[in-house]
Amino acid sequence: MNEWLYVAMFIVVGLIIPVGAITAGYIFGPKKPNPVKQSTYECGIEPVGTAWIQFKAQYYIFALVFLVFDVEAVFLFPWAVKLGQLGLYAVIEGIIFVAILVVGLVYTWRKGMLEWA
Amino acid sequence: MVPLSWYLILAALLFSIGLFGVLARRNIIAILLGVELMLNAVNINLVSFWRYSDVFSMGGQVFSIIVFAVAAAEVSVGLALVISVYRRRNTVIADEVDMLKW
Amino acid sequence: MNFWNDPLRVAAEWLEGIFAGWGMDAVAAHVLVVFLGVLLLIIVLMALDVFLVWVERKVVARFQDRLGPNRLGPFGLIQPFADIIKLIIKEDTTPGDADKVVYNLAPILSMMSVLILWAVVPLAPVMLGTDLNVGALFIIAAGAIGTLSIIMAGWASNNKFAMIGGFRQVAVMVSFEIPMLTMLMIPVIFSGSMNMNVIIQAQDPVPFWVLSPLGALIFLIAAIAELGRAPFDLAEGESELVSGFNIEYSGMKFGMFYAGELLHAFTFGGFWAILFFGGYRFFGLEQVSPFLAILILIFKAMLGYWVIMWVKYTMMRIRIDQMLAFNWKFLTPLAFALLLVTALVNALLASAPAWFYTLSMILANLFTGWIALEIARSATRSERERIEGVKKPVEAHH
Amino acid sequence: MTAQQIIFLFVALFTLISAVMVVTTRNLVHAALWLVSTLFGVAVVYALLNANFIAVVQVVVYIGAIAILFIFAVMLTRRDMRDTGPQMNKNWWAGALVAALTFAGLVSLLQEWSGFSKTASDFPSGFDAMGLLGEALVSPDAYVLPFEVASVLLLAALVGAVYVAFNPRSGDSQK
Repeated sequence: MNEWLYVAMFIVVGLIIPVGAITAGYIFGPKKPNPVKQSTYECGIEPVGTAWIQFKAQYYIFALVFLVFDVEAVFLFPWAVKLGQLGLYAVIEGIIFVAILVVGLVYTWRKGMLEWA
Repeated sequence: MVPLSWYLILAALLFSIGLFGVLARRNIIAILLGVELMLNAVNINLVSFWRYSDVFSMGGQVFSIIVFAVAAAEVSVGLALVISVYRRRNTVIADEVDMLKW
Repeated sequence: MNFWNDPLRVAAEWLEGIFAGWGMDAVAAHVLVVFLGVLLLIIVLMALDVFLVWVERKVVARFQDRLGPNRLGPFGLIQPFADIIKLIIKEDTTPGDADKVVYNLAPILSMMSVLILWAVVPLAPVMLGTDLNVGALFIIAAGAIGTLSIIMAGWASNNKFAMIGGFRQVAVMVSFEIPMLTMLMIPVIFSGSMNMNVIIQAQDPVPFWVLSPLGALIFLIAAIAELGRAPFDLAEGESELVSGFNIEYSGMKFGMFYAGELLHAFTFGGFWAILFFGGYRFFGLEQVSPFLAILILIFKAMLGYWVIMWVKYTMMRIRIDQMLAFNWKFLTPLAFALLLVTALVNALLASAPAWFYTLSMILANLFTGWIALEIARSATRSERERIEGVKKPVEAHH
Repeated sequence: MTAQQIIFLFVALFTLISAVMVVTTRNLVHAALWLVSTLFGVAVVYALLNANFIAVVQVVVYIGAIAILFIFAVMLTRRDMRDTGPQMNKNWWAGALVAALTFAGLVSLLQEWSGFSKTASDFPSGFDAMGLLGEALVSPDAYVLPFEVASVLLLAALVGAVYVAFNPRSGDSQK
């Protein structure tokens, strides 16, 4: 429990410092808002519409592949910690585990989903 | 020390809120958000049972990691279905997805 | 046990004694002391951060054959303070169409995600910070919050450039997290623990960069991408995206992103040193005094930071499709191959003599890297022949 | 009340309020961000339970990957981010009723169980949760089969999702 106390303190102080800095900027900076200044920056051209529009589907694919391999790494971390004591059969289990997932990567690759088209 | 019952009640509340989200929301993505809450409630139960019974049997922790994998699979396929449906029907409202009716 | 051998404990006991003298509860006194210690560390870090602005500007100037800041104070050392005053008295504009709460939360979370990384950094043998048994994964967890802050900044600004920049940055960060996670497992395999201090102690005769040079290299590449620095700074893209996700931020909020980026780079220099170069260890010098150990760690982190800067100011920016192809088609498979080869050699030679084990590890690394480069070379050659083979008849028609 | 109990109540309140915001907020990006804060609260609950690995993994997987995927999916499925129309079903009250009944049923069921309010014992000295977890995941008489099956599950999810969402023949056919 004690170790998480440090982490909690880091989170608390890590929030206080930027909040304090931004508040200092808010106090000392001038505040003269006007509609032109507050309009969205678009290289000096009048902004057209909102930015909250539909996005490129390719980003989703990479987030998807990332999610799958992220979970895979989570499974491998306890395996890596104990690897020194477990011997060869644990290594073979790990190889099987990774090989199954690499099939997924190869499938995605072959389908042309890793291209930025 | 916090008794086990507190964790179980927290998990039950979280599960019920998630269930409400699944039943009441119209948007499919919002429904999936509710499912995530329910999976988290399950995980709280698994980990607290591990902590409050024999800590040397790691079943609770192992199964909560399996739940992470299940959640990842559920989200990736679920959201892929949503995107696929959106591309065909241009909607993300659950009631309007009735292609399987006939 | 005196102040010079174990300064933190002496100071903590002294302070707790004072607080207890004021009639404070023992637990509350402990919590307060921890809070003060963390506050002190973070204030020192922020002061270092100010100094890093100067270092960065000076180093980039030297790389580009300029002088850099040299007007304010000796060697321009006062310059960063002038920058800070400027940032504080600048007007803080918020776009009218922005999502105000999320917009203001993003720079705070960005800075916090960098600062909490220091919770797991062992500064000296007696200054462990947190002795967390999942320290290696904690780095990735903090990075997850950083990723989130970037997508929040990009989305909440309601600006097309910010949105595209944020999306690109998130794509880079999540993609390169996979090789980074995989390479984090290599020190874990060697030391048998995810605790940062145990990882440092396990590098007693042989630091891990000797055992796994390829692993250290892949970790550095992934760290540079995670930082969003050149050659992976396609989210910034001054010419096409005008600085990316933080385009709408001004004043101190922009300062938080900027300072966070510099401190993040320095921190990853430190993690590179801890995971592969023995952290605070330097031929037993760290046992002399904890202060010397901290100096060694800062020196090593500065070296790592210097390498990151060197790469930044030497390389060109690559395109997003090149970046993603490089990661998913080359670096990720290579990282997995290296992990499995390391695990295999580690298991096969567990009882071999140390020199043989070390030599085999080095050879296995070099061999894996060579095979990967050969495969990449033949693949690019056939790709080039395919493209040029298609091109030639088209040109002949003209 | 001990300090730990106060911390637990605070965290639980934070988690539950965020969870309620997830299911009631109109703006879906906000709902996803509230989900992040719920998940963070759950991570703190794991830390309170001394499950360090699960707590960190919660942040890595849920906040770092699943929440990002949700935000991407929200942005991919809207022509316009402003929400129009009702976000709730016509019979949302029935959902609320079912949820309340579920909660009441769960609590009444749990209350009859003898171990409902037991307290945890301290960890034995030298307890190495990470090592035990690693052993449990790969030793043949423990959980090696779930370990490998999880890999197959993830493979199926990846292949299925890539096929469903981005089959070139079916995509954009009815624009």
